[in-house]
Amino acid sequence: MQITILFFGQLTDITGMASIQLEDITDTDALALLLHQKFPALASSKYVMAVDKKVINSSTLLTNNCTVALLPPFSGG
Amino acid sequence: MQITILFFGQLTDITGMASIQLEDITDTDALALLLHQKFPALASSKYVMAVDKKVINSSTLLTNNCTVALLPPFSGG
Amino acid sequence: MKEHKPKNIFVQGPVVASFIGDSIHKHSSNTAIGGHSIFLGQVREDIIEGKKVIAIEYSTFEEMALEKMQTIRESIFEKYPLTCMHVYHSLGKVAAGEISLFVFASSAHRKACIAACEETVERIKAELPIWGKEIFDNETHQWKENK
Amino acid sequence: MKEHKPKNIFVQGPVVASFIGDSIHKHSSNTAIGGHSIFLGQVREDIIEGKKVIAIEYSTFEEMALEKMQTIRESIFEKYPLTCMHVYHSLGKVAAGEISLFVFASSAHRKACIAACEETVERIKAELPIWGKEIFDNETHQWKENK
Repeated sequence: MQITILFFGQLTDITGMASIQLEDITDTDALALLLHQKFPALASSKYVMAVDKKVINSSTLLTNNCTVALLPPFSGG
Repeated sequence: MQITILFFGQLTDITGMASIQLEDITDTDALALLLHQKFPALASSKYVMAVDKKVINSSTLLTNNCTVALLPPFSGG
Repeated sequence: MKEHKPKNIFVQGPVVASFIGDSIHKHSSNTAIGGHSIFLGQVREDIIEGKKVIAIEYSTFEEMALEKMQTIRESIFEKYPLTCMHVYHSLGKVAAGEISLFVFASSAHRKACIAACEETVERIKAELPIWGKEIFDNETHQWKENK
Repeated sequence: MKEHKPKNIFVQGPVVASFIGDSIHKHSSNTAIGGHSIFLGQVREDIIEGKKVIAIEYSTFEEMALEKMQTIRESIFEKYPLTCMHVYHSLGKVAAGEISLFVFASSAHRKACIAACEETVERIKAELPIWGKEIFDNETHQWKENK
């Protein structure tokens, strides 16, 4: 099971990369835990997650080839 | 005592002129009466009067060299 | 007593799009601005009892209109923190599809310019002594009345 | 499932004034239009802790932003009787004084385009995944956050 993680805005200052591929993660809670271990500053950053472009409000199961985006507060316009 | 009367918008269709000079009229009520005699269709037209560019709400005394404008409903923009 | 002569707002004929573009461009030098709100009034080709409006011919009581516009401008600037505001209104004939009113408000943050522009448009339509004569394709006419 | 690919709204670099002028001009052929409401977002040269903002660099999650914009557009057209609406947002670097957002709504009567334009601007700022990085004159940066 392959998952693509995308980072945007100020989060890329923390991760130093725009995306990462990860395997075999059950749900978004598990993913958050793993990312916070890998990039500790993420844990104190404001962001929401979108699974396949839909913003989620509670832990969501991940499926093969899905894309999870970490979205910090928007500042367009 | 000289008074200048200005007509605007649809009122000029009735009067056939943009302005008229009149003499010795006491107040705006007397002026309205006189104008309605001169141009009967004015009596049934919607308009407000402005004396020296200020819209009036009740009969107002006229002074020498003043200007009275008859303003039909506005339609700018 | 006014301290200075009111600003002119009237232009002969339509407000042309390139003038609006130039006007926007000039504001790039004012880097305190964060938002612009623009309203444009365009002459509609209405069909009224089978006759088509091909143009509106605008006239005004100019001195009174400019004084009134000055009053509106002052009260809008007192109410909203604007950087600047520009108003242009056509006189004479403006064909269907052409622009007869251009209101352009700018401010540091968007709320002020949006509210100021809308309020100015409403006040212009309600308070300025301007009249529009709708010219039909059969050469008759009818006087417009603002709602 | 969307029936068609969402319309693109993104332009590289600033929205230039002549493009806005041309865009206005094109609408003269639509004689059902009576009013246009335009909002322009311009990059402010803010001073933050002694540093001057010289530009904002915009980035987006493009696919998601375009889908979201399509949803916003559909709900605005359901709510207001618009003739048309156009939205352009910059990506990449936009210098202070330049324009990064252009929202252009048109309708037969003014109320619809004014309300639609304002609501679209608010929703763009709140809902589109777009990020602005404020570039300072000392080459440091800070990420903008919408209020």
